[in-house]
Amino acid sequence: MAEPQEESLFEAPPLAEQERMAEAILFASAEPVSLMEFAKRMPHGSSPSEAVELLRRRYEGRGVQVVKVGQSFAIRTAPDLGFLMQRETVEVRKLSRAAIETLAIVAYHQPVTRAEIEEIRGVAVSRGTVDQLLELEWIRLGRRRQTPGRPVTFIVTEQFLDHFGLENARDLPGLKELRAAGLLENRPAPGKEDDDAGPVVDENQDELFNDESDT
Amino acid sequence: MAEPQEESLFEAPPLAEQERMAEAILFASAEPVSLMEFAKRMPHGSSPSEAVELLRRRYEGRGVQVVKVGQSFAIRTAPDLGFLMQRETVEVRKLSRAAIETLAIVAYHQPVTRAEIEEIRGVAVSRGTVDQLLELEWIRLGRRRQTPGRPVTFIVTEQFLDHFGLENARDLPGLKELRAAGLLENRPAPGKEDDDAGPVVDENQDELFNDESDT
Amino acid sequence: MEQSQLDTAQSVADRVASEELIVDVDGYEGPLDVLLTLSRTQKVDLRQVSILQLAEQYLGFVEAARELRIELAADYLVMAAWLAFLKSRLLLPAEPGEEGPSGEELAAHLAFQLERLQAMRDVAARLMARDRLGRERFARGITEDVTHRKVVTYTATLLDLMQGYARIRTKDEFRPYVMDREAILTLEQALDGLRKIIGTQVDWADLVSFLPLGWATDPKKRRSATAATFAATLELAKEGKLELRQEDSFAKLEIRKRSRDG
Repeated sequence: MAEPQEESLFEAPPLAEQERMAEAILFASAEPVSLMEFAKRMPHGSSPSEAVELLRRRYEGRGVQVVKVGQSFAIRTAPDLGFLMQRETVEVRKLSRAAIETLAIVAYHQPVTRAEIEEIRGVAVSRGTVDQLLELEWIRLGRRRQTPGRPVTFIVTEQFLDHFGLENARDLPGLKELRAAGLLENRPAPGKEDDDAGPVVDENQDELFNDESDT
Repeated sequence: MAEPQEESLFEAPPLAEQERMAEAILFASAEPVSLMEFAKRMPHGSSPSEAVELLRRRYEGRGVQVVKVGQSFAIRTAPDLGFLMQRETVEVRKLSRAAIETLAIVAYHQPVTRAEIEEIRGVAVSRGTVDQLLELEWIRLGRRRQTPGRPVTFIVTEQFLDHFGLENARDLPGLKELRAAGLLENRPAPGKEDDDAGPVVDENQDELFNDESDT
Repeated sequence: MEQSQLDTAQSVADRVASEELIVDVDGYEGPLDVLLTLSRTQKVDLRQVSILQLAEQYLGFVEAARELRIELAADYLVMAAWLAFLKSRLLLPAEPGEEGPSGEELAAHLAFQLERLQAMRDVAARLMARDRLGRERFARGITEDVTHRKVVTYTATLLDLMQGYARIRTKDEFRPYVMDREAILTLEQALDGLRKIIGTQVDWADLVSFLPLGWATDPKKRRSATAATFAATLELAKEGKLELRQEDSFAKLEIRKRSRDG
């Protein structure tokens, strides 16, 4: 857009001075500045468009740049330096119990449908839990199960194996090994608190475990 | 203060690039940025003081300037262009005469106790006056005076320096002349020498002003 | 004479000044401020100010305030008393052996205080006249905050995973689920199956031949089915529905329907 060059009785300041002015205005303004706004604020007879163009070129390759925002101009951080404006604090959080259990079920039973996960856990699996695991890229969608409704299945990913230092999901220890490692807590099921509190050694479980380890 | 140059396994970016980074950081902030803050945000092994110095020189004579404020740096518009910025002028609450005098006394006599301010002005300092200056963040509490009662002292802040365009407290206008004329001495009234008038020249004060100038 | 006219003019000016003082007394910042203002009427450098004259001016000011029934704050009166004392010290020669500082010392200190206050006012004015932020100098209008982007990464260890799984499976011993029963024949199932066919079995036959259809080939299923069927035969034997025999240890188990006459 051509700058309206009004005839003026007053001498406009030299262009270099106009550039300084444009620089100060751009710097201090709380909003992008339009050429009209520059014209209003700079001395009569100034040529804001020329001044801003000089400024724009001066800032080329610098840490900040003069950029056009709609019909206005603003000084902005050079795109490649955006990282300086962010201080990343990485917070490492433990995965929730629900997520861990869901992940474990996928790992041990893959490919597994949501319904199956719920059946195994005995509680509904929230969408958030599955989404979180998907986002972490620890599980992904497997093939659809060829049963009525063709439900999606979940399987663990390479990233999962990486994170847990496994070569493949089969390397996951079976129940017997878990118990040998003391990982099978004796936790009475709800409503059975009165039952014997001894370590859980259950024939069925042994069988179960063997089944698992054989597969 | 020498920039702590940590040995690093990482190659620091070239100085020109560091200058760009310092530029982006300075432009992004309305508040002065300390060298420590630069160091925290710039890549490991960078030399913020060198980068800022390069930048300061680059902006000499431009519409905005790199200024030193205490231990920090800031970009401010050149004072001669203030007239362009009428719009941005923030309505500053008018300071009372008492507040202005109290501020000057804190600046030139720091660290100074309330009793000393009252002695200089010959009148009680109202709580509101001190509160107003504290609220403006132009003064803050310094170390307690090691005299009976351990009174609190007041000193000026970096915001004060920034507001009045001072690099450090040593640059206060007329400071040298006042000192030469003995007008900054804490001269006890005759017959009151026995009182806890404190040392004639406060060690702390020298320290305070010199600290600024050494850096 | 010119000089006397000047003096008169001066005294008129002084009076006017002191009356202004009185009218404005609220606008003054304490007795030192009044003294400083009064000292200006002497039109000399503060270092040469006549403290005696100043004391008299101040006492006149207090007197005038009293006549006008203006209430002065206590510190104004304290200053008046002190100045009256100073005046007497300055006018009367010090008596030998007199204690305390001399009138000159006291006067010098007051002059110092006035000069110091004036100096503070001067530098305050210079300070306020500087190019100030938000008035002549401006900070960045569009700032970019350093965003503290909190990146939350979740972590879990293999141990967490295994404990989680163990937790579920420990729970499961009380709540069997179908999936894991795929390869398991329950005692009830074996009993049901056996009851249906044993009635027709009159000759000895190998136990293994009684395994349900589809349970004999898969080793996992076979093992479970064998165990369940064996348990079922014991149960039926107890009920007197069948009999079983084994020729030798580890020989095959044979069963048949128990004969009515048996």
